Amino acid sequence: MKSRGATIACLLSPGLALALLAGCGQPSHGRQQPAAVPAATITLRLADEPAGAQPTYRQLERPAVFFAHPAHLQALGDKDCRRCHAVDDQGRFLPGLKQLVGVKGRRAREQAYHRVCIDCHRQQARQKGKAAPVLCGQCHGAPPGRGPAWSAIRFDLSLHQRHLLAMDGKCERCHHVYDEKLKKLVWKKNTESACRDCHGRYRRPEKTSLADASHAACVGCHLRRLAGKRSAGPVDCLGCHTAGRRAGIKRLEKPPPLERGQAERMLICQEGAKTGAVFFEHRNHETRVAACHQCHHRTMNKCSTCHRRSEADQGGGVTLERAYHDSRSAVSCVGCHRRQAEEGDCRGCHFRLVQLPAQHSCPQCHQAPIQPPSRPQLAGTDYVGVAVRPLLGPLSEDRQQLPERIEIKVLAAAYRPAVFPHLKIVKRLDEVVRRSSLASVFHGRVETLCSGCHHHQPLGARPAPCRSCHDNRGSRQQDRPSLYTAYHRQCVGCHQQLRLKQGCNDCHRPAAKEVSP
Amino acid sequence: MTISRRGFLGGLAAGTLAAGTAAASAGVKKLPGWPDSYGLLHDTNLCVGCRRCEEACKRVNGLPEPAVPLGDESVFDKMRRTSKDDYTVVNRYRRADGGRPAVYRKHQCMHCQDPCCASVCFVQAFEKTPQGPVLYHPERCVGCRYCVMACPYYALAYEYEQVWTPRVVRCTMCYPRIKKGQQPGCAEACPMGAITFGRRSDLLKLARQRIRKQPDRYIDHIYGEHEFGGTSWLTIGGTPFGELGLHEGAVPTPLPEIGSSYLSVVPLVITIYPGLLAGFYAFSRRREQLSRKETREAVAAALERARQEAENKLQAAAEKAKKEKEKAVAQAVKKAVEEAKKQAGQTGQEA
Amino acid sequence: MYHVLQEFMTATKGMCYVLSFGLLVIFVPFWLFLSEREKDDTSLPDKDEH
Amino acid sequence: MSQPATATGKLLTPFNLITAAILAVGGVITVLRFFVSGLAGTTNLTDTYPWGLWIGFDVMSGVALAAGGFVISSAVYLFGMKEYKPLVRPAILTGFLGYSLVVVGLLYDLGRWYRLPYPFVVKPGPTSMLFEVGLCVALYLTTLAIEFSPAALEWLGWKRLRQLVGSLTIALTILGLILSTMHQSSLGALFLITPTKLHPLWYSSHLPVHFFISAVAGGLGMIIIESALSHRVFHDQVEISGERFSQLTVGLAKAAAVTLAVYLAVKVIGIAMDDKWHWLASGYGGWYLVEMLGFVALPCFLFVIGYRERRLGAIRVAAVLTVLGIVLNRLNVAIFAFNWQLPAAERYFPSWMELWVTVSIVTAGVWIFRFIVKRMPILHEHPEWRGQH
Repeated sequence: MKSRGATIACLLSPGLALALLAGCGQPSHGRQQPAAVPAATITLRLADEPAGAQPTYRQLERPAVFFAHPAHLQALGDKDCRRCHAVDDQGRFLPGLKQLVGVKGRRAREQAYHRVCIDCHRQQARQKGKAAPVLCGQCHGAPPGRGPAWSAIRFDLSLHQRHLLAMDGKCERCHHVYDEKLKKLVWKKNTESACRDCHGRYRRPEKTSLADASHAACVGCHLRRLAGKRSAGPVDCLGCHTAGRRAGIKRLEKPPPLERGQAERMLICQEGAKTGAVFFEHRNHETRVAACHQCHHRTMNKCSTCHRRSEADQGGGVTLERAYHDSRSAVSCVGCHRRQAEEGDCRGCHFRLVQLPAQHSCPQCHQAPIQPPSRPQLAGTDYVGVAVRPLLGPLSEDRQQLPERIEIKVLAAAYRPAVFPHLKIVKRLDEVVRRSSLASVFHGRVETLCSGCHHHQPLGARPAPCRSCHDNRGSRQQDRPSLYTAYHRQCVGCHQQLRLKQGCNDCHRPAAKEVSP
Repeated sequence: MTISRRGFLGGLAAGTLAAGTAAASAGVKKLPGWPDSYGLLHDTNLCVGCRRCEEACKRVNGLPEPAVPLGDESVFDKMRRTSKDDYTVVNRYRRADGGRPAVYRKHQCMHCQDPCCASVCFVQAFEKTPQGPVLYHPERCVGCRYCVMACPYYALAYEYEQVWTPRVVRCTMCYPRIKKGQQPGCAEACPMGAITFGRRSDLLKLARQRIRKQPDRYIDHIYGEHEFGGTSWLTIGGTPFGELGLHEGAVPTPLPEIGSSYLSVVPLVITIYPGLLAGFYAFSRRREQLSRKETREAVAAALERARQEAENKLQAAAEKAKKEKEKAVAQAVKKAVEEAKKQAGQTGQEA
Repeated sequence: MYHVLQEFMTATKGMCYVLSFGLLVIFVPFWLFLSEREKDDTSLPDKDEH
Repeated sequence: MSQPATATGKLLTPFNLITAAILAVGGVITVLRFFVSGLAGTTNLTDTYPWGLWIGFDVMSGVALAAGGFVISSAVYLFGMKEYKPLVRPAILTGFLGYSLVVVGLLYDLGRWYRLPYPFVVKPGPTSMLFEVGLCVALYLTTLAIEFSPAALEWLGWKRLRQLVGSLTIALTILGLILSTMHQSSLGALFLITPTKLHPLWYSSHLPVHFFISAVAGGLGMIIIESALSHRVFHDQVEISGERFSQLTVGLAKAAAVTLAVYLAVKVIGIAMDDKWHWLASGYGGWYLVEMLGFVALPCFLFVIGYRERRLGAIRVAAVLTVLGIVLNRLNVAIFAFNWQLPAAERYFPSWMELWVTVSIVTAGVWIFRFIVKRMPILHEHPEWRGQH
């Protein structure tokens, strides 16, 4: 008997040790790159942690649980959200477990989670014999499962308009502000703002987080409408948070601009500015952006509310000048314009032009007098008096005198001269620019069409030949390519960006053989 | 000399410490590599996959024409590697999609700063020259192909079909041309200027300059500056290097150092084993001798005991014999006396 | 104390210490099991016999 | 001496015919390899897989399985386990033949085989692990030759020389142990430089230690198999009684069990050291577990059972499993887990000619072993030299 016991101990002990190690240790995939969490999987967090952070709470303890929502729906077999979730007296949907509503503090929430989850799992196991996890490692550290990737839903103009129509044009159904005196949420006309302007990423004592607020309002309303047998938006995770399902949401072709009492046109000018003020066609921009917060990134206020001429705190340290001109920002004027220039056919030239805005483009915006009129906001009539900015004029007759074709003979030894259809390309550029109003404005002078190739030269000057800078050797110190390289980079680079032909023989024809029979 | 004991000990400790740090600094010192060595910079943002470099490489090295002619896009359908006929290959790592053009990378021997091939060769057939290229000496190559095995970049190839004189073949960084003051063939041929030849230190500056100028288009990293101790071929671009078939996040330690740390144990084995094993031998021999001696003694003791016993037995027997003899004598005497008495009595009666 | 231990276990090398001691401990029953019957067995080769 | 008569008399046995056929085809392939079409015509080697079966099996497995020689001779001569003396000579012979055939296999693989001595005579490359392996193998082969020579000298009857070699035994044994420790580990160290190519489960900075310990286990397994076969095939040569022979086998089983247990433990440490647990859940992890459980843990268990219960059958099965496990391990490191990231199309599988050459080399080894055992005092002691070193 003793020997049998020893046998078993002997055989089991390594296995046991391994099992214990595997069970106790942090699962190793937790230490790797955090896996992509699918849309229907909710990362259960005990407190407000940055969403992008590694889902562990207190470095040394167990990783957060990835909660697979669809799996639970399937296991429970009913579609009643109220089994787990609560709806408050105003019909708002309260995201998260109903047993955890109002439970504060990490420890308390942790215990509540454990109690609710494990109790239910045990019950399931008892009643239906289903293998619901009850051990720590079965939930903590289990991979997030598979499914379509999560992405945020963008409440763009089209979606906004559809909701507005469904609400009979009543903004107050969604928009609200907190009235200090009345101690309640009220609607004030023309103060409507994006949810995120007030509801931040994290829960605060006086404000719910953006996620909680939007789920409460959106899902709650969708549920109510469904209950009333009316058309409603999605109530499940995937409906809003996967690109595939969102693509199925109906879109309005041309949503009208939103009315919030804003001026159609305005003059942007600053006290003591040294450059001309800017006439800004607000209405013109409204329909070209996805939503207001593409520019009004924090509040619906005007830029100068936060951004000041000096680096004030409220603008995040960004001065007003940079707020307009930072070419790397997604919300600045120049930044947005630059992004437009890197899309589509504009790429052919602009992928190489890294120093935007080009100097000659300043007056395209700054065209009003330096000393602005007293009222910064102009009525439509005032605006008429201001000089209309020049749009791209037609290619004039003398422009037609541009060389039609140029023969490039750099590789004369191996190839016949390459024919460069100069005029054809100029006409094509002209056509591309004319198609876009933005491009028409910034290419106000015809010469700007030339500077994509004839770079580093004063605008309008007769272009110097490439050879004058690009010699046969090039300069490594200045990173200036040789003529041979410069031609290829210029031509092939553009062709590459525009997906045009790039083969050697598309431009070059091999030199004729000496003797042909 | 009156040094307090404490002072003396303190001085000693300081001396040991100083010696310790000196030793440590000797152990962690690293040679910076050849200062003026040449290198090449490949800019994957500029490369358009025209394969002119392949063609030039073949021309310069006298290799057969490309198997797939230049301009035939189908060559990119599968990843190619260097071979005996291609010292360099251009692969496409990302197809053009949306507005983004395709991404290509030229592959060839990287000419490591501390080359694996050189460290693993048991006849030193590879040599890192001060000019940068890693050279191969076929005249002493035995053909074990450990170098091909060890190369982390899969850059070396072997002439398997050669029956008598197979060689390891790979990019030579056009060493003969460099010595003549020319550029390597590929750098000269590249129409896009995606390959730049120059001193490695200059190329690093150039690469940084490009990254600084266009931070949106370049990843702020020069592949080959530090990877596995650095390489003479440098790569920059806007695609994560892991996607370009390079070892993203590679350690800055040269791989040969793993081997050298292992080989440092070898002399220890040679020095420790004989003494240790001789000790074991002496121990087991001694044990054997002892047991043999014990056996001998035990045998002797047993013999002695046997002899003693025999003697005792003999003695006892002798004594017994003696006693019996005495007894017999006494009995005989007694008998004789009685007989005499009897006779005397008879005679007395008769008388 | 609990946290010190936890931190030790979380570190890979710390885990290795524990693991190697664990293996050492496992070796004891292994050895005992292996040589359990040696005592009552006389069929093993004797040392000084050749 | 009636051997010549029996040898010629039984020349046409099935065994002889089959092996002769194998060797004949092997000879043709040899000509092809060395003189006609080179490596390209005979092997499936590529630039990605410069090492194939001839290195993975003939060299790496061959060296590991020939480790029995040094294990047994050190046990007997250095650690005083005299009772195993009858196994020393067969083990040394196996080792000597094994290493000789390793060199033969290596010659097949080397591109310029005729330059084999170059590392020692032209330009030594001391930074190379392969140099270390080559040097040790060359020296160890010499050592084995001298260690083996008493048998030949006794057979030839050269008494003075035999006496001289006999007096060197201890020194030779120590030298053999040093050289074996070094090159068995260095074979593992060959792969230290390929962390990017070898699968993480097999790659470890402890590779040299893994190789050394597994070679000891493999050597023990090989001795058990080889002595069992010899006992059956050459029973007329064997001196010791069947009972005594089983006792020795059982003793070896204990050593093998402990060695395998240690090997398993060291492997577990290797996994833990670099935190590679999660790899076990992958496809390669399954293959790794097959190697570890099926060919290390299982034979270890069988050895334990065999030792406890005195079951020769279990011990022999365990020995076969151990040997297969070592071969599998070497092939995994050199071939299967090497370049594991590459697509299947670029993976290597040996050509039939490579396999045939390998089989021929093994066959040749068996032939030579048989030849020597039938003539020289290997399985029995020479009457004049009874009880000597």
